[in-house]
Amino acid sequence: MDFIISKFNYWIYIVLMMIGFYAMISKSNLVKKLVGMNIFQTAIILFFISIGSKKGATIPIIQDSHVDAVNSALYMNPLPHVLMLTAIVVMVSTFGVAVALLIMIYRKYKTLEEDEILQILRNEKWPNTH
Amino acid sequence: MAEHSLILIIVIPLMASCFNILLGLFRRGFCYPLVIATLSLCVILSIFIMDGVINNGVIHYRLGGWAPPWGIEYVVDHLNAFVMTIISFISLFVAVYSKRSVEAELPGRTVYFYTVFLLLVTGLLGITVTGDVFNLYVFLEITSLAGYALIAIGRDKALLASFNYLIMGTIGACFYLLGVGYLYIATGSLNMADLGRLLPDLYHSKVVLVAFAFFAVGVAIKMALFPLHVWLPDAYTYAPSTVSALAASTMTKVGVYVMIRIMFTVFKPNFSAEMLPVTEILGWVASGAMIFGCILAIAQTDVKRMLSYILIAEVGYIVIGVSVTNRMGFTGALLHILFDAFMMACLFMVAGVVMHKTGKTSIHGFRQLHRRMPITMAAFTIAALSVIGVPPTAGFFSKWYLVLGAIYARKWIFAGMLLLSSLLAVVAFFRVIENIYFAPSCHAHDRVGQEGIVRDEAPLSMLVPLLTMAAGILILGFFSGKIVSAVIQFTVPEGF
Amino acid sequence: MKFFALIAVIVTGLLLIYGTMDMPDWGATDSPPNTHVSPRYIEKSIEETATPNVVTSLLADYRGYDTLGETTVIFTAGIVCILLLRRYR
Amino acid sequence: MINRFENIIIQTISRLLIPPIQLYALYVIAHGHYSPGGGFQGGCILGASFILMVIAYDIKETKRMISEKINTIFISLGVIIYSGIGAVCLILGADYLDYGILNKIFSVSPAKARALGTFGVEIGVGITVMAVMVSIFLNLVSGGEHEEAQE
Repeated sequence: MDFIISKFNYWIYIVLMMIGFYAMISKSNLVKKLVGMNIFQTAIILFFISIGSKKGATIPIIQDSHVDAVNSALYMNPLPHVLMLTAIVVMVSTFGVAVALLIMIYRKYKTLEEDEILQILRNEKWPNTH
Repeated sequence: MAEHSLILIIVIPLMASCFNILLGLFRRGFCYPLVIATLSLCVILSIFIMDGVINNGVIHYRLGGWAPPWGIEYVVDHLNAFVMTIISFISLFVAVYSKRSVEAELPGRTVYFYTVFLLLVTGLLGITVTGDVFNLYVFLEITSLAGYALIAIGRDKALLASFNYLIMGTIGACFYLLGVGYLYIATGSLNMADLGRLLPDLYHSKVVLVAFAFFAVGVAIKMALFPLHVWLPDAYTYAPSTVSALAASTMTKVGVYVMIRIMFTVFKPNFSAEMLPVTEILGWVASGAMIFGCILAIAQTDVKRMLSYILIAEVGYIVIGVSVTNRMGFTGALLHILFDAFMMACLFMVAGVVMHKTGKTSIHGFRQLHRRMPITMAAFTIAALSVIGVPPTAGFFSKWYLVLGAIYARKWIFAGMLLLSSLLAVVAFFRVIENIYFAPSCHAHDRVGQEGIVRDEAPLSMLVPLLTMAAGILILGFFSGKIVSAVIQFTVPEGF
Repeated sequence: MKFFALIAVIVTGLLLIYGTMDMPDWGATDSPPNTHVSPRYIEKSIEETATPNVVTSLLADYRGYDTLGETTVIFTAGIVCILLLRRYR
Repeated sequence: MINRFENIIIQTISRLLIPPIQLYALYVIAHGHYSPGGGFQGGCILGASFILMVIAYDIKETKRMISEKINTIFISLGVIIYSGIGAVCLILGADYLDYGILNKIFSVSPAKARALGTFGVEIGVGITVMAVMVSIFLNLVSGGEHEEAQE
């Protein structure tokens, strides 16, 4: 029980991540896949941010800037925050490109269900071969 | 100055892509010369770096002037320099080749195409130079985003293929990022050399084991290793021919490079080889890839699709060389990275030429093409023979090392698989070669056309890179001893 | 297909949970990430970069090259959207 | 695809709101050294103000203010500023992105020069992020159709 409570942040991120992962690989609607991807990536952000937390610490903005020796135990670990700022931008960019692709797909096939698109492709293929 | 060329090789294509788009707003014609000039500069810089590494050993470069565990560090040893040189060479020749095919396949979008093309090269070079695991992720994403877009502008199913690649690629990149996070929580560092120093004490930690598993799966998706290759055939079949040539010859190789880096620099060889049965699993997966890729290649009717499956098999060859963990096998794997880049570029370029001239790439479209384009088809034959492993061509030499490596490791079954897969490749390629040279034109209207067949060779801007690749395949094999003694013998990890 | 997806998800989840067993507790002050590299950023940020916000100094200075990569990623995304979506005659 | 619709309430409120939003965005970029903020966040807010303009008015109106060409220039300008600052450091004789060397230009202490370099970089990031947000949004909303009308 102690194992679950003291490490609850990891459990939460794993559950979230598996929801997203399942949506990504099993849904046939392309938008649902994309939503799954977003949940998946957000779970990773949650994981990284929770690495950086320290009990009794505050956000890493140094308040008394005239003090020479800053006590690092008073401030949270800034490195995961920075990594995640970069990762968020990467994820936003991926999402933008994916949405652009989806719009192109919709423009071409008039549907976003993967099986319907495959059906359309199959129907296109037969007349060509005969 | 030699240190600064490390950063210049990344920043010059990056800034060139920015200027490219500004230039493209006013004069479209300037983009192609700018791309060629930039990539030529990259080639010169990469040769310069290679020279520096061979003469003075490993080059370190501190970005922002911060010492390694705190700032980002560039580390270039023989392995980096080798892969970097391959990438810059291939991308220069593919760029030269691209002129006519881009104009034909993507009218009106050349400016944006070349911008994204340069960004793709930036990302690939960035992956090879960096010595920081998170920085590698950032450049991996630049490469992937550019790759998705370049594949999506292809024909037919390209959009759906690109979307599937995006989903798979994001899973791969996120698994890689999770691996980074797990290593970070275990050690608190992101620098590869620092991780390599800290990790041996933690090899029994469950966190590190899981991190390694996620690294392996993520990178395997990116390099299309056998069970996770599903995105590759569609994506490379329907992509524009320039993109297929560049992506097939460099992107998978960079994936293999990342795998080698993670397995032997971040983790040490004794972890990858002894603590977990990683190399054993990799060997079996890779032999599966070889057999499976070649068998499926036989079943295809589209030449580009067939080449994609051959590419999956080629990734298997390289990985098997890494997995036997001895000097011979590793040498063979690295030689195969070099030769396979040339072979795949050559084969996909030929497919692009045929696409450009006839408008289709089905196997029947190759029928009697040796009358129309004898030089192109000769290049195709040379590359095909090299993939099969016929002696005077380059492919023979790397396969020789690979088989020797498997035999030294007493993995007879892997050696057998290598030979079997070569036999299957013979079948796959012979179908095409038969169509090119020997197949009679079966339809009546073809026979009418046969009298009137005239030489209709590819344009010079396509022919020159094509022939350079073919000449490289013929010549490089004879220099393999020299390449091994100058570069590759220093890349072999300690303990092999 | 859905069944295999479920299996894959469960296997991945179990692997991740297996990994968390050796991880430091939430908010532990003595975990490696909080002791190995990061303290220097907090202690030296003002002295070396004159920036009280450590995240900013880390983002743009200590690891500024990552941010250049990040900017390149978003630049790529912008160009890619134009490349894909713009209609050409 | 978003057609012009006359709604006086929305248009008036957004006309009142957009300048403070843009001012706040600039504040977030500039004050990133002392409080949460920085180039990406500020750029997003700045981009959001233009997106609000598109929603409240229409695309043509917005394109009069920030045309496709200008937007493309802004996209690459940010990256050029960023990598250019790095290149300036290189030319002055330090490593790439080593802003400490900028004290040769600004005559301040190296630490202060680093802060200035950080600020310049944040401006570059902000410009690129703003332009990319607007560009992606315009392209997604209009489906790329506006280009035909322009050329």
